[in-house]
Amino acid sequence: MAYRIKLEQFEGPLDLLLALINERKMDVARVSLAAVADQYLEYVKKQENISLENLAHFLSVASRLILIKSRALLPLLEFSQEEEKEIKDLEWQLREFKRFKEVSRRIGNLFDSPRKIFSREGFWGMDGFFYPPENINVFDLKKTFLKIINEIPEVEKLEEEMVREIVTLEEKIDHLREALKGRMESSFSEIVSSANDKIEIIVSFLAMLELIKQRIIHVEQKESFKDIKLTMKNYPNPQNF
Amino acid sequence: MEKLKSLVESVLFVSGDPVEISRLAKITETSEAEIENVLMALSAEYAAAKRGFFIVHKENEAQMASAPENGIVVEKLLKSELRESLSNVSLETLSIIAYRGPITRPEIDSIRGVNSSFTLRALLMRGLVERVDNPRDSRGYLYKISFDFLKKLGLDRVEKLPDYEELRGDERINSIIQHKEETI
Amino acid sequence: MEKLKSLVESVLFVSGDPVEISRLAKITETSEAEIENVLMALSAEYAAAKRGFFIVHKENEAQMASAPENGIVVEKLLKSELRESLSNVSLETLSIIAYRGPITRPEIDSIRGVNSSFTLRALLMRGLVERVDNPRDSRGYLYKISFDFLKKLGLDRVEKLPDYEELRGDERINSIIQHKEETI
Repeated sequence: MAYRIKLEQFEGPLDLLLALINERKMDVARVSLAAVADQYLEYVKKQENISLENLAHFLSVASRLILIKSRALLPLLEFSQEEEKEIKDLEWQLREFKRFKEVSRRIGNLFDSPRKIFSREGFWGMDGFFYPPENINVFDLKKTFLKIINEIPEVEKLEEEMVREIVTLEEKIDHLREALKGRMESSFSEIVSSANDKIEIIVSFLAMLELIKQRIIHVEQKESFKDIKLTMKNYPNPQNF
Repeated sequence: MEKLKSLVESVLFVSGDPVEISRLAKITETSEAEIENVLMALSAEYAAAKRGFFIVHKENEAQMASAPENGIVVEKLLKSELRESLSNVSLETLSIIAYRGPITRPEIDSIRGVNSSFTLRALLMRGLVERVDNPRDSRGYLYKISFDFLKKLGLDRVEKLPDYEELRGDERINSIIQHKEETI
Repeated sequence: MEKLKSLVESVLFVSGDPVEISRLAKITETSEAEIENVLMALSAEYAAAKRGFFIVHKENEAQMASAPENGIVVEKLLKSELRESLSNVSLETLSIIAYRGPITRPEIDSIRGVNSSFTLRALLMRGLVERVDNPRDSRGYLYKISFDFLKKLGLDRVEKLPDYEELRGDERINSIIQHKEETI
């Protein structure tokens, strides 16, 4: 089952999340989000052809899932108000997305049905007459055309952005693991001080949470609860970025 | 009223395209309220007598069209080419615009969780969606569904969409959009 | 009979052009005699109820038109459509046709990023642009600035528009036209 999910192409983070939850036949709720968090991260890590822009969307959902997951692992971990709100927003967003995804199937059925309405060609068979607009000269035409031309690059820029080099979570984790070797004391803000943009910060943050998570799981088996909590406290509060 | 009904029928027939209620009122020299009454009366008559006409009504415009139940036969006349269907992504975007429009692109993106620029552009070029200037943001647009969209669905009003009332409103929509704006 | 009346109404309404009786019979799967009966019945109904429609029945063809007694209002509609001041959307389309004409509608659509059917029709009706057959596509047209409008602008040739060569050859426009339409 999980294997099938990995092969599919999802149009966005909510689509993926919904598919994972539906596959387990769960409702959209916090407990289901916690249940599918790992699978979601797994997917995002392995996905190599997510555009940079969409990667940001995938990652912002991932960061919230990690929060939910951490809380499931560490019940004493407290959410800040901001985090609590972000998680609530995600739950709500997912429910909205689900509603529209469901209704869009019915819209699609209507669209494909033969119950179509047709109109006539406007003013069919009628002769118009020459009625030129007043106050329009050749320079208005030039100005308007120039404006249209100047608006075109935006579309192209957007395309370029879509094909910009893609940063994967995997890549970033390796990078961070190297950077962290021997300097576990370094703060998150130091690590991201060289980040180029918001996306990179999010990726670094996620990568670090992944590392933390792996350590938690490891430590949990050997040490007492109190120690874990102390470990967590040494890490930056996500609110700071 | 009977005379006015006849005039409205003629005007909508000749125009073929959607006509603004205000324009109908002006050229028939009556009030917009009266035009609305006439349109309702005509729609009801056409439905009751199972006529071949149908009035599509959206915002402040009305368009005369053929009855949806005659769609298959009219299609034979037009010999319309292969029936194009829409991808899931397009259908989702269209649904959001249909129920929540007029709506901005960031609002659409926030419900879908991804960027909708390309889908929107394709829908605009196909004439299923139209855009108008956003009075609250001079650089942005508001998107809404077109008459063609309603006609392809066989509906005379956007309110006839499945579960319209239920999906139309969500008090939380405002809060999340506000939240997005603050964080961007 | 009622169903057939409805079908014939729909077909004649959408067609605009006269439709042959034999064609009506074929697409509604009935006899020509039956179609003749329906046309007579519809004509009588429209007259008795003073509807806004009218059926022109000539030899072996039938066409739907607006009721002759509503002619004045129809005329007013035409004038009010044509005398509207040019919207930004129309001006944009007009400038594209001026600098890039002769140009197809899909090309205009991709430059503007929206569907231009309505705008083009209005410009055609007003005599600001004209369309010619597209030698490369038998079903399509090419649009160009009308000679009358050029004259009104004080030009004898479109090439005399300011910076014509430079703007016409702009790479950005070329790139967007060549850009394949996204499948949706």
